[in-house]
This record gives sequence, structure tokens and C-alpha cells, in this order.
Amino acid sequence: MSEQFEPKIVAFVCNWCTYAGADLAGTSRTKYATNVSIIRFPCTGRIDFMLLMKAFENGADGIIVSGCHPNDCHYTSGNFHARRRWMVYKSMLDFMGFDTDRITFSWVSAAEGTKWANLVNDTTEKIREKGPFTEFKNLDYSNFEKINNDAITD
Amino acid sequence: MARIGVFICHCGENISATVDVAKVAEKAGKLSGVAFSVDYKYMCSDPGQTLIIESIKKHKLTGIVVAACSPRMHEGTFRKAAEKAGINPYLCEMANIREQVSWVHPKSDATTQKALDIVRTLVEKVKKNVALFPIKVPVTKTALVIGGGIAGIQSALDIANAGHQVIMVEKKPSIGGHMSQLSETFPTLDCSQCILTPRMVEVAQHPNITLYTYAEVESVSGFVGNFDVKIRMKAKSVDMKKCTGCGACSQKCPTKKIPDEFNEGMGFRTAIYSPFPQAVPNKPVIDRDHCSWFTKGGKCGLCKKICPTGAIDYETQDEFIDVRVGAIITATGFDLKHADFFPEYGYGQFKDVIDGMQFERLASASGPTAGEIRRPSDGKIPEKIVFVACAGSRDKAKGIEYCSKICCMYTAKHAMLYKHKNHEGKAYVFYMDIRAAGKNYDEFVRRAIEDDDVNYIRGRVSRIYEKNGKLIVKGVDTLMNSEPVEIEADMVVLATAVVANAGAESLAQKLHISYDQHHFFSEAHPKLKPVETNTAGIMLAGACQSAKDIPETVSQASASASKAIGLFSSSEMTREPIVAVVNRQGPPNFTSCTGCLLCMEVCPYHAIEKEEIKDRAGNLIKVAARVNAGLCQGCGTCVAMCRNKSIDIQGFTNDQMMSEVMAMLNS
Amino acid sequence: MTPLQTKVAELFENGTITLMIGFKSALTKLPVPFFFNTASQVEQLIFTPECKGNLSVYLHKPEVKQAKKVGLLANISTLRALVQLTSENQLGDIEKTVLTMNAQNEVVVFENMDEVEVYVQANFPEYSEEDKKLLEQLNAMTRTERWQYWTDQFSACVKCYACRAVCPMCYCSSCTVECNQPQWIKVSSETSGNLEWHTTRAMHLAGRCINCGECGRICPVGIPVHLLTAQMNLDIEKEFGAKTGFSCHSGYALNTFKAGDKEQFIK
Amino acid sequence: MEIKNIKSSDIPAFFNQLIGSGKVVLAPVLKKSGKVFFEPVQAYSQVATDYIQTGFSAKSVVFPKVEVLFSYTKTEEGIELKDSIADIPETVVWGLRPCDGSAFNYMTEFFLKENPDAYYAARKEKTTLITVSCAKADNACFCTSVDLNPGSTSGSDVLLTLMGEDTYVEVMTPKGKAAIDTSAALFTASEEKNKDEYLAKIDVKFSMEEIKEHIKTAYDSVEWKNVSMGCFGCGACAFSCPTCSCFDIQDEGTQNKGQRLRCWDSCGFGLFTKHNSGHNPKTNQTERRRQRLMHKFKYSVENLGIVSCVGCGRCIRVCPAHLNIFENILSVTE
Amino acid sequence: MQTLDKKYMRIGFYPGCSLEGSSKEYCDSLFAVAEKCNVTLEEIKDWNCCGASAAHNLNHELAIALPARTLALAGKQGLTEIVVPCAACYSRMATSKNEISSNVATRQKIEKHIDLKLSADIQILTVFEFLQKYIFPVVDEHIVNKLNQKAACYYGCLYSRPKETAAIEQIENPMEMDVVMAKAGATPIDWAYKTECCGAGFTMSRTDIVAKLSGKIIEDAADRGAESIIVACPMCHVNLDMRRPEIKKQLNKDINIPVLFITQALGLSMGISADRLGLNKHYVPTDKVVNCMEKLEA
Repeated sequence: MSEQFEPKIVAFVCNWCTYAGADLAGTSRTKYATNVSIIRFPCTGRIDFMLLMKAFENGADGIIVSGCHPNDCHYTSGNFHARRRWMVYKSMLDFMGFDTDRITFSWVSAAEGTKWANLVNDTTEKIREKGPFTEFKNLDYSNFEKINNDAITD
Repeated sequence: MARIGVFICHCGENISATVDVAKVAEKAGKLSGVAFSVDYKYMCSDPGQTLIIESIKKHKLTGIVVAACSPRMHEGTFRKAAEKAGINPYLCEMANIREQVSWVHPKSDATTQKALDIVRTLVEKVKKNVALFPIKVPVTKTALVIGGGIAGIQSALDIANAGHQVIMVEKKPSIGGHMSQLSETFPTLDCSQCILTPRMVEVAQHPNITLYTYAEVESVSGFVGNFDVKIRMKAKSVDMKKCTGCGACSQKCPTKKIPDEFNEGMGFRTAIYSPFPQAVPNKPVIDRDHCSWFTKGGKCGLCKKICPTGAIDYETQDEFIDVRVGAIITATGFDLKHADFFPEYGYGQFKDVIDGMQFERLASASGPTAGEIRRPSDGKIPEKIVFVACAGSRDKAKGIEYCSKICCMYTAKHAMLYKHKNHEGKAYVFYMDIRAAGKNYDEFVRRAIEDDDVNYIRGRVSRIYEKNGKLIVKGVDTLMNSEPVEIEADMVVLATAVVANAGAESLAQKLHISYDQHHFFSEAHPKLKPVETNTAGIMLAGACQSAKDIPETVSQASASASKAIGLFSSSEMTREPIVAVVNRQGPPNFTSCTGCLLCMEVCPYHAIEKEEIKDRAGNLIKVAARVNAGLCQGCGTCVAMCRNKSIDIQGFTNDQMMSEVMAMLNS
Repeated sequence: MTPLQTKVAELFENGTITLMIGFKSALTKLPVPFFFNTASQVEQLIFTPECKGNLSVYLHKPEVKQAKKVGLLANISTLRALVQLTSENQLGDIEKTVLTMNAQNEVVVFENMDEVEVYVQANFPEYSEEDKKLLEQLNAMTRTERWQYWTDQFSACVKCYACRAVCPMCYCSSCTVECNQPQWIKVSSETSGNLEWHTTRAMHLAGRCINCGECGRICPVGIPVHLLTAQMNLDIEKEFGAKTGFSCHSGYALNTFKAGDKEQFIK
Repeated sequence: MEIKNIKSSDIPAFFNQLIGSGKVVLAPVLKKSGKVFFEPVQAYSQVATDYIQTGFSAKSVVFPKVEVLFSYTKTEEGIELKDSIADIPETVVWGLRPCDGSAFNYMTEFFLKENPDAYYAARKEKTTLITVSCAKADNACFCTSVDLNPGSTSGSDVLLTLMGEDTYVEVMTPKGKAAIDTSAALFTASEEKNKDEYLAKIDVKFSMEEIKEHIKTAYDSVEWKNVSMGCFGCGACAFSCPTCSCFDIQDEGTQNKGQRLRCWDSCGFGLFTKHNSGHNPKTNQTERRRQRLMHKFKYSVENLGIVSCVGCGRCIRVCPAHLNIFENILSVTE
Repeated sequence: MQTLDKKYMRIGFYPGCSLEGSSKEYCDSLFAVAEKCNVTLEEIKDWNCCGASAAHNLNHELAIALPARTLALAGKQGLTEIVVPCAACYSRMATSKNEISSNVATRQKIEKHIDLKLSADIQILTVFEFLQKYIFPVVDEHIVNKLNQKAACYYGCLYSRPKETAAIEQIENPMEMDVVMAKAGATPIDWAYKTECCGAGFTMSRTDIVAKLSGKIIEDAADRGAESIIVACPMCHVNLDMRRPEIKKQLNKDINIPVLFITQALGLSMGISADRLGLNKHYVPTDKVVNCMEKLEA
């Protein structure tokens, strides 16, 4: 029996709520999967949609985006702007047929250590079931004939 | 070529118990650009910090990553250490391998690998770090206080007494605000004016306070420490220097039947008037909307003739003065929801249905009835008064969901005052709940109920109508198994909702501060910044932020004052350099910003402004965005908004974030 | 001379304009954008249904910005572009005279942008039947079918950036693809890089694109790129009620928000 | 050269034989977009026959839009390099037009004349061009103005000309011969025939001689502005052009693994000449377009003795602004 | 003034049970008035019960689904506006519409139940909204009588509660019908019982409660000198008109103020015959009202 697939998941989180929430999970010694590593942003408003693309391009199998609950933004409105951006971004990806199940959007407050732990576990489980994000990885030029010859396809 | 130092902390056992720190240190040492890597038991301890400082010097490190606890814990500590070692503190980053690794994962290779991934990620970030320097903003040590009610007065006095200059702007002819209209104050029943007027005088006489009455804020520009404010001085038609306040003019003025605002329309005043006897300044102004000199075109002119000092001048025009202030305190207070709001209660239709503030005037010794509670219609002393609390407040149907907070208390006070003056009279209070959660408040209400046997009925009033000379108050008593009740009253007092000042919205727009759907000004953070606004340097005091009673107003006023005083404590303020910047390039582009200015709207702090780039001859080359470092709080929302990456945020630059993503995924 | 030509000649003579951006016919029978410098040239000026090009793009050219007094022959999408550009502070420094031919085939000369706005709102264009059909088909597909469809399309992209070049809303003096520190978008025209480019482009235009469809029309490999922003605009109008190229003052859906914005997917 | 004949009805058999020979066969395929593009095919049934010109030229066979020059991987031991020439497949291009065929002459000169390019050499070596002469043309075609014609054999390995029942086969090179021999039985010997009546009629737009002469002084022509102001500055013309060979070397990847790439580039892009300082010697689109046209008709003649425009008309067909190269060349040389 | 172009004017009509039975005169008078003004009402084909009084006490989903079906049918019929004269029907329709348009999930569920697509944008008009929107613009030319009398407009509960679906602006102090009566030349009086409960819920089961509640209403109207009570709800009408004997016992005095449907009153002012308006169908004689009318000279 082959060993189970361990997905690579990157979490884009804001400094004030979710990052602190993740710290809380730590201080309360809540155990969760090792598959998710955090990148800290000042605010969800700062998270550029292109970074998500980059993450997938560099082999991420899943992504978590998380910040303060609406109305709790440290900067009052960063997460509101982010929410609109994600609404548009998601429907854009959906329209492109991109597997948006691989991106988990969430609000995790500084007090929700447990929610963070669960979020990580659930996401890891979900992505593990889905398997590696080959759909995207296959886009990359591995064989040369492909790019040479499919120079033009429909 | 970067020379990065990596310092792996064991945190005693906290990290080393589950993470193979030695391995992480060893692997990290092999990362490109890493010149030195070591693990140690307690990095934050003195020897730990010394280790860091020494290594930085010894290995000529250009940046360091401390892999330990959360940056929220010790970032400051290690940045100071870096500074001690002679490199810029912002060249230090922390890799959180405790809260987010060792404490949440079991001892395993995966755990160690994750720790390493995080270290590698931060190494790549720190390579892109640049030296940053604190931002200094000059501060003008003068405060502007908008509004001369008790809130404004308190803030002004606190700041002035701390030795700073204060400019107070009041739109009415006198300061004092609503408090000056009150009869007695709860829960002590001491006379409002007795405690207020001394402070009004203090304001007028304070050497550090410049008082502008009958004036309004016209426009505001600039930012924290440096606001430029234009003040409109409405034409008073009376020369304040010459006027002695003898009052002869008001006695002689023939236009006598103008409803008196101070008495809530229950008395009359003249066209040239000073609003009340204890007014500050106690000098009259001419109400040009009613004075026949202005309405009838040069008729009358009596006051001018009789003024002993020749202070009357019909020709004066509105004047403008410009001031620069470092901080602004808005204390513009509130209004009471008025007529036509309750057709079913007959407000405005029946003379004897009045609101709380009118009752205050009836009960006030300085009021139209000299403190005797007589009903407006026929001046009779009412035998039965019904008080309706929550007249509009907490009523979705009326569009006001919030609680006006003071009504429970002042209604109890009114009922008491009435009972004290007419022992035979009957007082009923319709209420939803009694909210008396202040020091000695509930005791106060109980006194009304128990000692002064005011009759409290829990229920809403559905309708008030006149029937053979009585006001029939139809309601329900929800405690008496919801029996409908009808009371034949002589007078009804509605505790109408406290609402934002009529001018609140336009003032907020002038100040660039945000406000809620009810036009109350919004605090910067509901819990942690309750007196600041989201525009740095502008503070809130009193009921302009939400309904408040006097003690609460005064304490918030003092809080705002202390914020201002804090700001004035040095002639420069220093701010974290984690701010956005619009890039600069050589000609011909000057910047890649195309000046679509779509970022201006996203900024919660109005920190982005339009900049016109001109050549030496002063011809416009291009329009671009510019970030005001004095205002920027560093959220970076503009950065993600900017299509061609012309704005970037120091400390979290595109280059840094991208490197992190790359490094995180490419082991 | 057609009424249009007469009008433009007149504008040259009375000094209202020193440069006229319009169309002239060419051997290939397709109208070519042309820059008229004198009244004498205007008899070559044409305005036919084939004149689909969005000439507002040329307003970003430095030559045009220098010319100052510019005349612009606009079809309805060009007018929409002008409205949107105004709302994005892009036309401030150009002294321009905008002309169009209305449904009655009369020459319309606009005094100012407000008039343009009014005209646009009165003649606001629908999506073409063809585009509606395509969008329907795409939305009817399963996710994987759509993914297959678009990735195939994008694999054909050669990054000639014609879609960007003809877009009146792509006015950045340096585009994201030109940012190389960091390199946001791969230079090579390989599929994942192409996907990256087209997503970015669509995101940057979502809520700003004025649906002229030029990018799709001119793509040398026939990728219907315009559908991306077309769909986005539909969604944005549905979600946030914002129309593009509709008001000179109206905000951009993505730099504002409502506290009550509703979404189904954020846990 | 060798002249042969094949029954037009046998062409599919011949084609499928080529595929059978295990080579990658690129042939024109009609796409949903209504355009025809070269694409690897598995059977003759996929091949488009009724087209004037393919949307893009066949140059990507020898000059791909992205050529991976080499790739690297960093390991504990050190760095692994991988050169990609070995992976280049044997390829047949079927159904390109004579103009495209002749375009390969220029490309070969460009890439191999001095410091020959190994990648091009290898690709060209492994590529066989089976050209089909044009029976139809459109108003963008102007090969006859650049000293070519719808039946030119130059640059091709084999040229097929359909003559009703029969197809006239001109075998130009050993590579061509090898291709024919995959199904030798289908081919019979034939005498020389005149193809003219089977070729498209394309009137001459200008005299190459005159253009060559006048273009020497065309640099300062005021007309450049008029003919180029409409240019949007995209790369459609360059990328569809069979002879445009500008490229840009890019490194992509991380410090751990990645590859060095040769990507198509275009002199029409503002970025093409932009310096790091932000300064750009070619300040406007007019200058860029002049560069492109002058290169086709003047510089390439000076450098390699070849006019690098083959009159395929693609740049005219794809130009978003419908700019017309031969119209423009005429006006700047008047 | 808004002009009425028949081409574009298609107004749907939902009778509900009452208007076909107990309150036929309400229906007749409505049509009479509409006809006079050349306004045609289009009955919704295959309409069904609105579920009033019973459904929403038993099954929430059913209570939403019943009116939803009718709304869907109206949509299918190409109607964008429907008049719902019965207050109970109106209340159910409005509630249903409110729920399906505010909650996508519910909407989809309901659509499954009724197996019809719901078009959210159907306007539901109360009788007085209808009168103001379509009759007022043209009514002046038709008004021939001055209904000079004091009229007490009674709204009851279903138009004024809950706020979300209320058909009136000031829910505690409605004026919509008063406006109509003023048009008809009557003097609408201000009184205290405009929105009090008439006891409809107990019409059959607890007539004693009905008598008590309706009694108060009629008494206050009388005290304030009302010469007619104007209603727009079949239930109210039944209670105020039919229950007089019980009310008489309750108040132990006999008050015989007639109760008219608003359409009847307006009809009278438009010179439509009392019979055509079904005034002969009431328990309390209505001749007083008819008699105190004044002819307006043309």
C-alpha cells in the first residue's frame, strides 16, 4: 500500500486576527496537521490575487486565505475590500473552470485558535482527498514537443 | 551578496522537544546567502542576545532570521538587538517555529521539515529587506475643539490646563450646549446650570483658550499634527469689543415674538438677543432672519439708536479666519428627534404632548414658567402626566434600532421633579425596560417608584388622542397579562430618541471621518480606540459619537483631551515606517503610477493624495498618487489594488511576499 | 463631402481641433485608423459599421497628448471608454472634441463629457447575441470542460499583447507584465504563464472593461479573451450593481465595498 | 531536382504513410475560430485543404515561441544541467505555402550564417517541408511583388501542385526524396509541366527593384508618421511573420531549479529597446514600425543579401489596425 | 400627470375566496370603478388559495408556497403587477414574496415544490395603491358626486403589520385610505382605532371577543361623529357590519353607522348606482350614505 499523499498548503493570513489565532492555537497546544505553513500579511486587504497564482505555479496543492471577521478589521475596512476582491476572483476562476475548491477562504479571529486548527485539518483532509493539483502542474512545460508543436491549438 | 545569519532557539524544551533544532540549524547553514547559522537554548536571554550581536559583528551579517516564538512576542526584542549590533532593526525577521510549529505538532521529521521551510521562507524574505527609518511628523501644539457643550468645555479646559493652546468653535451665540438647558441632573438632582456656568466662565477667561462663538468650521485640510482649518465667523451685527452686554437693546427690540430656541419654543425672544441670562459671552447678536432691519429692508434700527456704546453695526459680513492645529476634538453633541415623527402620538398636533427637553425647560427655574410645571395649552398645572420612555428609540419601525441611553434616567428624574412640585399629581411612565446601569442610577429609579410612587407601566403606547379635553393614552401593560390600558392625562412627555446633530454628516465629510447610518461619528476601533477616529489626530467627545449622559460625556472628553495632550508631548511624532510608498523613477516616467487614483478610495485613512509632477518650468508632466506617511497605517490594501504595482508597502513589499511564496514551496 | 466630413473640416478651419483621429478606407477594404492633420485630408474620412475599432486607445499616445486640441470619431464603445476613462482621471489634460453619428445618421458633436455620458446612458449597448450564446455555452459546461476549454485556448496564446494594445482601459505606462522585480508574469508564452497573464488581465479589467470586444476580435490566434471580462462585468453588476463606462463619476466596484456584501464561500 | 506525378486521390495514402514513418507531422487544421493553423495531426482527414494561408507561419518548427535552451536542478551534490537538443523530434511540415517555404532561406541565413545556432541547426536538420502551391489568393497576398510566385519551389523540400486528377510533384532535396520514398509506389515519373494555369493570379503591387532603390533614402520620409500612427504596438505582425526572428533570452525558475528560455520578441514592443535606466532610444511607435519595415526591405538585404518579406500577407490580416505593409512601403518610398 | 396607455397597462387581479363569496360587493364595486376609468383587470388563471388564517399556523413552507404558486402563475401570464383587494390575501402574498426574494435557498426550495419559476419583480398592489396609481390619474373627470360626510377609515391589522410587508407608510397612523376618501369628497376624520384589531381571527369561534373589539372601534367612530366607516378588508367588513346585534348587546346601545368598502364609496362619488356597487348586500342599511351625497354641477 502506497503511503498517503501529503499536500503542500500555503496560508495567506492577516497579522492581527488569523495570525494571532494561529498563535493562540499554539499557546493552547492544539494539535493540527503539519501541511499548512503561514505567510504573514499586515491585512487581508494586502493579499494580492496574483500571489495565489504564484503559489499554485510553484506547486501548492491548496491555499488558505484568512483574516479578521467583517467589522473586526484592524484597519477597519481591509477585509471588506478583500472580500469583494475574492468574490470577483473566485467567480473569475470558476468561469475559467479553475478548481476553486483548492482555495479555502475563512475568517478566523485572534480568539479562534480552535477554529484555526480545525480549518487546517479540514483543508488538509479535503486537499488530500483531491490529490496533487496535477490539473495545474500539467500546464507547465515538461516536454518540449508540446510547446513546440502546440504552438497553435484551439 | 547577502550574508544572512540564522539563529534557532530551543526555547528551553518548548521547541527542541519536537523540532530537531540542530538539524534545522545545519540545513539552514547550507541555504544560499546564509553566512552563519546556530542554535541556542534561549535566544531572548541576555547571553542569547549577546550571541546574536556578536555574530552579526563577527560575520558581518547583512540580515538575520531568529527562528523562535511568534514575532508578536519578541520581534521588538531582537530588532533592538540587531540595532545594538549596528545593523538596521528592520533587517531582522522572525520565523515562528514555536506557536506555529513545535507547540502544534508532534515530534517528527515533518515537524522539523516544516520548521526548516519556515526558516527558509524568512531567509528569502530578509534578503529583500532594506533599512527602514522611523517617520517623523512635526506637530502644531494647538487643539481645535468643535462644539461648546459640556464635552467641548471639558476637553478644552483639560488641554488648556496642560499648557497647550485651544481654539473652541461654537455655532450658537453662547457656549453651554444642551446641559445649560437642563433643570436638575440625575442621579443627584443638583442644578445643572449651577455646576456648568462656572466652567463656561472659566473657558471664556482661560489665557490658553480662544473662543469663537456664532462660528462654524468651513473646511479642513492637512493631517495629524498639521490640520489647516478655515473658520466662518457668522456676522453678529454687534461689535463684541464695544458691547458691554448691558442688554438695553434686547429690552427695546420691537420684534418680540420669536419662538425661543433655548426654551424649546415655549417662550419668546427678541431679534437682537443673547440666548439666556448666563450666556457666555453674554453679549447679544442680531438674528437676521427675524430682525426687521434685514427683513423689511432698513426699517427700525432702534437698537442702533439706543446702544450706549454704538456697538451695533448692520453692515458686518461673515468673516473667515485660517488656523493651523495639531489635533481636532469633535464635540458637536446631539439633537432630539422632533415632531411629525409620531403622528399617532399627536406630537405637534396636541399642545400638551411635549418632549423631554421641553419638560426640562418647564421644570427649570430659568424656564418660561419659572420652574412651575404648567401645561403649554392653558397654563394649568397638570394633575396627571404620562411619560413615554423609548419614544422612537429601540424601534425598528421608526428606523432607530439603538437605545438612547439617557431616557430611562431623565424620565425618572422628570417624574420625580413633577411629584416633588405637585404632591397630589399622578405620574405614569410607560417603558420597555429600565436601563439604569450607572453609579447610583438604579437606586435613583427605585426612589422614583418607591418613595415618590411614580406609576411605572411596562408596555408600549399605541396611540394618544384627545377626548373631551383629556389626552387619552392607549397602551398595554405587559406585566398585567398584557391588558390594554387607557389613561386620561393632562399632559404627555415623550422621551423622544437622541439623534445625531443635523450638521453631523457634512462636518464628518469636511473632517474625513466616518460615521454610522445614523450619522453618529465612528470611533477608530469599537473597543481599543473608542475616542479616536480613523483619521489620525481627530478625536471624539460626547454625544456626537453616541447617546451619552453627562458623566460619560465628561470622561470621554477628558480621554480625548489626554490623547491630544499625548500628541502634543513632543514637537515631532514618530511613526513605524511600515507604510505604503508610490515608486519614483527617472525621467521620462518619474513614476510608473498612471494616476488613475483608484487607490485613493480604498485607503481607510485618506492617506493617499493626488500629486502633480511638474517640470522646472512648472508645466504639468503627469498626475500620480502620493502616500502621506503621516496618515498611512500600513494595511497595504492599496498595494493589492494597484494594477501595475506602483504602490508598494515597506516591510511587506511585493518582492518580499513573492520571495516568501517561492521559498515556501521550493525546498 | 459627407456631413461628417464637412463638420470636421469646419472644426479644423475654426481651430477647434488641430488633429482628428478617425478612419479611412484601405485596399483591404477594412477601415484603417487615421490621424488627420488638415482639413484637406478629410474627404478620406469615413464612418461605417465596419469602423469597430476603439479609437480612444490613441488618446494615451504621447503624440496625441502633445497635440492638445484633438478631435475623436467615436462609436458607442469608444464613448463608453471615454466615460470610464474620465472616471479614472485619464483624460484630464487633453482638450478633445468628440464626434459620433447617431441612429438617425446625424453628426453629433459633444460639448463636454457630461453630454457624452447622457448619450451613452441613452444608447447603452447590449451584449451581442453571439457573445450571449458563447457565455451561455461556457456556463453550461462542467468545470473540467471549462478548464479544458480555457487552457487549450491559452496554450495557443503567443503573448503578442494585442489584447492589451487595443484595450482603452490598458493605459498603464508600464504594465504588470513589465514589472520584473519581482517578475509577476512569466515572459515566455507557455500555458501556465499565459493563464497567469489572462487571469491578471481579466482581474484588472473586471468592473472597468467597457465590453467593446476588441481584444477578442483582434486576437491573432482567435482566443475569445473578451468573454472573461464580459462575464466578470455581468457578475459584478449582479453582485454590486455597478455598470462600467456608464458614469463619469461612478466608482469602481473593486475599490469600494458594502459592509453587507453577500458571499457564500467564506467560512 | 526530380519531377514526379501522383494521383491526387493517392495523396491521403501518401500522407498517412508519412505519419506511419513515425515522424511528427504538422499540417494545416481548421479551427473553431475559422482560422487555419499548423498542428500535429494523426490522419489526413484532419488536414485542411481549402485555405489561402495559415494564420501563423511554420517558423515555430525551427524557431519555437519558447525554446528551452537548457534546464538546471540544484541538489545537495551540486547543480545538474540538462541540454534539450537531444529531445528534438523528426518533423514533417505539410501544406505550407511557397512563400513560407522560401522564408526558411532567410531564417537559415539568419541563424546559421555566422556563429551558427545549434538549436536552429538541429531543428532544421530534422525538418522536411512539403509545400503546396497556391490555387487561391486574397487581397493581402503580394508574393509576386517580392520576386516570388504561388508556385515557387525555393526553400521547400517538396512542392506539390494540384492539377485536377494528377498532382505535379517537384522534389527539391534529398530530404524531399526521402519523404517521397516512404511511399515510392504511389509516385510515377513525369515530364516537366507548366504550372501557371493552376496557380493563383496575384497582381504585382510594386517593383522590387524600385523599392530597393528608393528605400535607401526612405528613412527620413515624413510618411512614416502617417502610416504608423495607427500602430498599437502589439506583436501580432512579428509573431505571425515567417521571417521575424527577434528573440529574448529569459531565465525562469527558482534558485533550486529552472530553465533558460529563448522567447519570441518583437521590435514593435516599447520594451524591446527600453534601457534599464528607463531611457528608450526608440521613443515612439512610428520609429519602431519604421525599424520593422526597413529591416524587411533594407537592413536584411544589407546584412544577408535577402529581402526578408515573402509577401505572405499575414501581418496585414492580423493587424488590429489593418495596417497594410505594401501600401505603406509604397507611400514611404514615393 | 401620468397618462394611461392601455397597450402597456396589464394589471393582474387576484380575487381570493372572499371576493367571490362573502364580499362579492367588494369585487363588483372594484370592477365597476375600474371599468368606469377604462382600466381592465386580468384575473390570474388557475389561481389558488392564499392560505390565509390556516396555513401559516400549521406549515410555514406551505404558507409560503401557496401564494408563491399564484405569483409564479401571474409571472407566467406575463403580469408585472397584481391587485390583491383582500387584506388577508395581500398579507400572505406580501409575506411570501418577501421571503422568496430575500432568501435564495427558500426560493429554490419553493420553486421545487410548486415546480414553477418565480419572477421576483411582481408588484403586489393593495386596493388603495391600485386606486392611487391607476384610478386617480383619470378619476377627476368621472367624479360627479360629493360624498359630503365624515368618514372613519379603518385599516385593521393586516395592512399595517408586520412592518416588513406593511402596505402603508406610517404603520401606526395610516393615511392611504383617507386620501382616497378626500378625493371622493368625504371628510376623513382623525380617530383612535384606525389599526386596532377587529377580532377577525375569532369571527366564527368567539363572537363575544369580536363584539368587544369591534364594539370599541364602532363606538369611537361614533363618538367622533363618523357617518360611515370605510374598510378595505372583507374580514373587517364582516365583523363591523354583520356582528352589530352582538355589538349592540356589548355596548348596550345601537349604533348604525354603515360600513362601506372603499371602492363602494369611491364608486358612489363616480355616480355608479348603489345596486351595481352592491350596497344592497349589507346588513347595516347604507341609504344614509347614499342620501347625503351632493351632485356636483358639471
